[in-house]
Amino acid sequence: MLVELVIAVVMGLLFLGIHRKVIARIQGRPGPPIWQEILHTLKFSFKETWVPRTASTLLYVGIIAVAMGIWTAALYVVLAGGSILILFGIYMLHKMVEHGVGLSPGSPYAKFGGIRSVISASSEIPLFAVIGGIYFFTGSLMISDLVAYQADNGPLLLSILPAAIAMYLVILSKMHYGPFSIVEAKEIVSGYQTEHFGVWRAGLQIGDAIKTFVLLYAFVLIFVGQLGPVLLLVAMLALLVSLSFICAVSPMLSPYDSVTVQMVAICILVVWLGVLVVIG
Amino acid sequence: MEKWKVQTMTIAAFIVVIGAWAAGLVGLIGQGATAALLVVFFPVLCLGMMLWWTLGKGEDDLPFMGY
Amino acid sequence: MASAGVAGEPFFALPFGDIVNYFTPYTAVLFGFALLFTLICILSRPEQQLDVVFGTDAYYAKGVTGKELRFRRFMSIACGCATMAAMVSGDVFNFTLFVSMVGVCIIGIVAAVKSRHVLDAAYNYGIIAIVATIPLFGGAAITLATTGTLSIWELSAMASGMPLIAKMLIIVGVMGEGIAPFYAAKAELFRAPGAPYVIMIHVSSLLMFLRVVEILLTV
Amino acid sequence: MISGYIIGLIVVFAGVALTFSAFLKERDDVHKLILADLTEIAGLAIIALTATDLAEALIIPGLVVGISELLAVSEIYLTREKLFFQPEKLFTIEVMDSAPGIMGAVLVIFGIILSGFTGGAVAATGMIFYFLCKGHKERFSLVETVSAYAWVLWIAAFFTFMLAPSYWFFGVMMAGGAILAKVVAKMSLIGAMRGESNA
Repeated sequence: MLVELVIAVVMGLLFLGIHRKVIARIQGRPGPPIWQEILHTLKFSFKETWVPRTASTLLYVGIIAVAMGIWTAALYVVLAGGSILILFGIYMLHKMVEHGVGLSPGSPYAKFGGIRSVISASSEIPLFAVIGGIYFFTGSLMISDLVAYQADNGPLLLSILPAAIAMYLVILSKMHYGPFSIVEAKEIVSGYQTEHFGVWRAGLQIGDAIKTFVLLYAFVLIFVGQLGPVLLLVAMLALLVSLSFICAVSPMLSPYDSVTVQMVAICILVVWLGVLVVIG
Repeated sequence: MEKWKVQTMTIAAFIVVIGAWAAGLVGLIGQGATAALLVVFFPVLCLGMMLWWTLGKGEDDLPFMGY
Repeated sequence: MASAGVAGEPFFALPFGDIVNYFTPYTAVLFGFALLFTLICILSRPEQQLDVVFGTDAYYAKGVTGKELRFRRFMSIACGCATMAAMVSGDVFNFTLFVSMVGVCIIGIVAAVKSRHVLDAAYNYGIIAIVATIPLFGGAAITLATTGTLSIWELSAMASGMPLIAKMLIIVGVMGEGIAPFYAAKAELFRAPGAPYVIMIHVSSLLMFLRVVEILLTV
Repeated sequence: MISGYIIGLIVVFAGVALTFSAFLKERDDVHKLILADLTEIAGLAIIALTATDLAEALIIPGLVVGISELLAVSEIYLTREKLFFQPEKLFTIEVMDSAPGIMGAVLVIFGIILSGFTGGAVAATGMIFYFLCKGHKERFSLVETVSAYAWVLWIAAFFTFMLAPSYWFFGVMMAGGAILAKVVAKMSLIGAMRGESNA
């Protein structure tokens, strides 16, 4: 468990580095080396650190531990083949991390990031299309059951493509530099993370790393099935590169457009679910 | 928070994390218990390790208010 | 136990007659999260919100002090307790009651803020929250009338389970208490200073939503 | 039976639809609040349609939550509109000077005869009427004390049921009397609290 956790942190940071590298190459820049995010995290953890005078101290510090803790729990759920309902619950609880990080320091920029994270709540709704679709098809939400189901019936990716697309959208809306990442847009400095510097930012980076790893891993497990270590890594990398590609070629949407696009996606998914229920 | 408190907390968290992992490996405690302990103490350990060197270096200050 | 495929095997149950409060891994995670934020509300002092005086370099801090602080802390703790209760409740009607109680507490958390903007948003939210109690109670009552029980365990064991109309009513009610299309007013509530208390607003309604998904998949 | 239930549901939902259409037209905030309360009553009606003993037990918590939501929202309205001052005299009619004592007494006695929740509500109406006419200074601590003791009696009655079931009749009478006193005390406080310095 501990070994997997450390692997998840390192691999997640590496994935984030690859993400930046791919975006840079697509945009014709050299980009940072792929281990840059690991170096970042190390660098941040040696920086001068304090708590802003206006901050709500316990929340300011505690929310970092929450960020790492919930994704550690998510990693365990995926490894143990637990319920994807828990996994998605944790994904939505991550929203609270954004609010807490944004609202605790008292900075107006961070606060804007937090408020934007409230209005982008629509990015979570496709999850329920995923859950609904999977439950409808397989009759179970346990990852272990899903893996067994796919071993018998072939990958779910082909049979319930809309659900896969929905989950893909969900992961996309949490990637850095993506079209939906309005919570960390540059016009509000660094969004909700503006006032978390030094060690606090390093902690957020670790949480982010586990999050990236868990989401990619969960996508592969849920929609492709159990693979060997090498194939698994290849699948996760392919998924990541496709996400990076979308992030590289699409502009960041304005908050209003971002919500609108997600709403349209939700409507399409709801119609699909309705059709499923009617036909089934 | 004073330095010695953070350092004590870090060492305690380190012992718990390693202990939970080892106990989980040899089967003293269940998988769920290992996971629960790790979820609580791994973040403490991470923050504590990073704060080990840097704590108390800076004065607290107002947030960033623009360029 | 029919819900084992949804939220994992329950590992602790506390029966009161036919109504069983239970912890599955899923509800335990949600319960722990609510407990954590309630503790933060109890222990943390609120943040002071900094604001730039428009058009100048000056800035000022909006603090939360004295009576207002005590009231808001109390309301957010009450909100946390109601959330925790809703997380472990094994009874549809109790769940809807706690959901509407969370609605009351959310109004209470921002009621003491002296900002017309925030009060406006809170008023609109309150009206929606009151109206949302009809589908909530209606859903529970229709369940009772058609199946004769409100216990989630018994409903999940039944072949027919909860009627579809009741399910839809309950989900509409929970949405009205503050998620998805009705969150616009809540984004405005977030502009009030006093971080841990304000965050409780969203923690509670998010957890409600996560729980209702589990309930509706189970029954 | 089920068809009657469905007819009832249809009627209630038609009522809800009516209030919603009123909602769409209404612009005034206070009126919106009142309409919201009306819809709340429709919610209670749906519970009442179940028409079992359990439904009766469900209505009371529903009512309590509804009232507290209404109080919270109206409190926000008062803060927002800065309505902190009580009007001098709400309204005066002749009967309020001549008859409060006898009316109050009749209602309270009738309530005691009815006993239980219903009796509590009737008796409380008598109390409210009395307080409304005669003023209500310095009586809260007494009413609160009565309410608290009634609560203790009620709990004691429940313990009687659980520990000594053979004394059930004693328990029933104690619970009925206590709930009567409690409902009377609480309801007579509702209208009277606002604007007092010790409220």
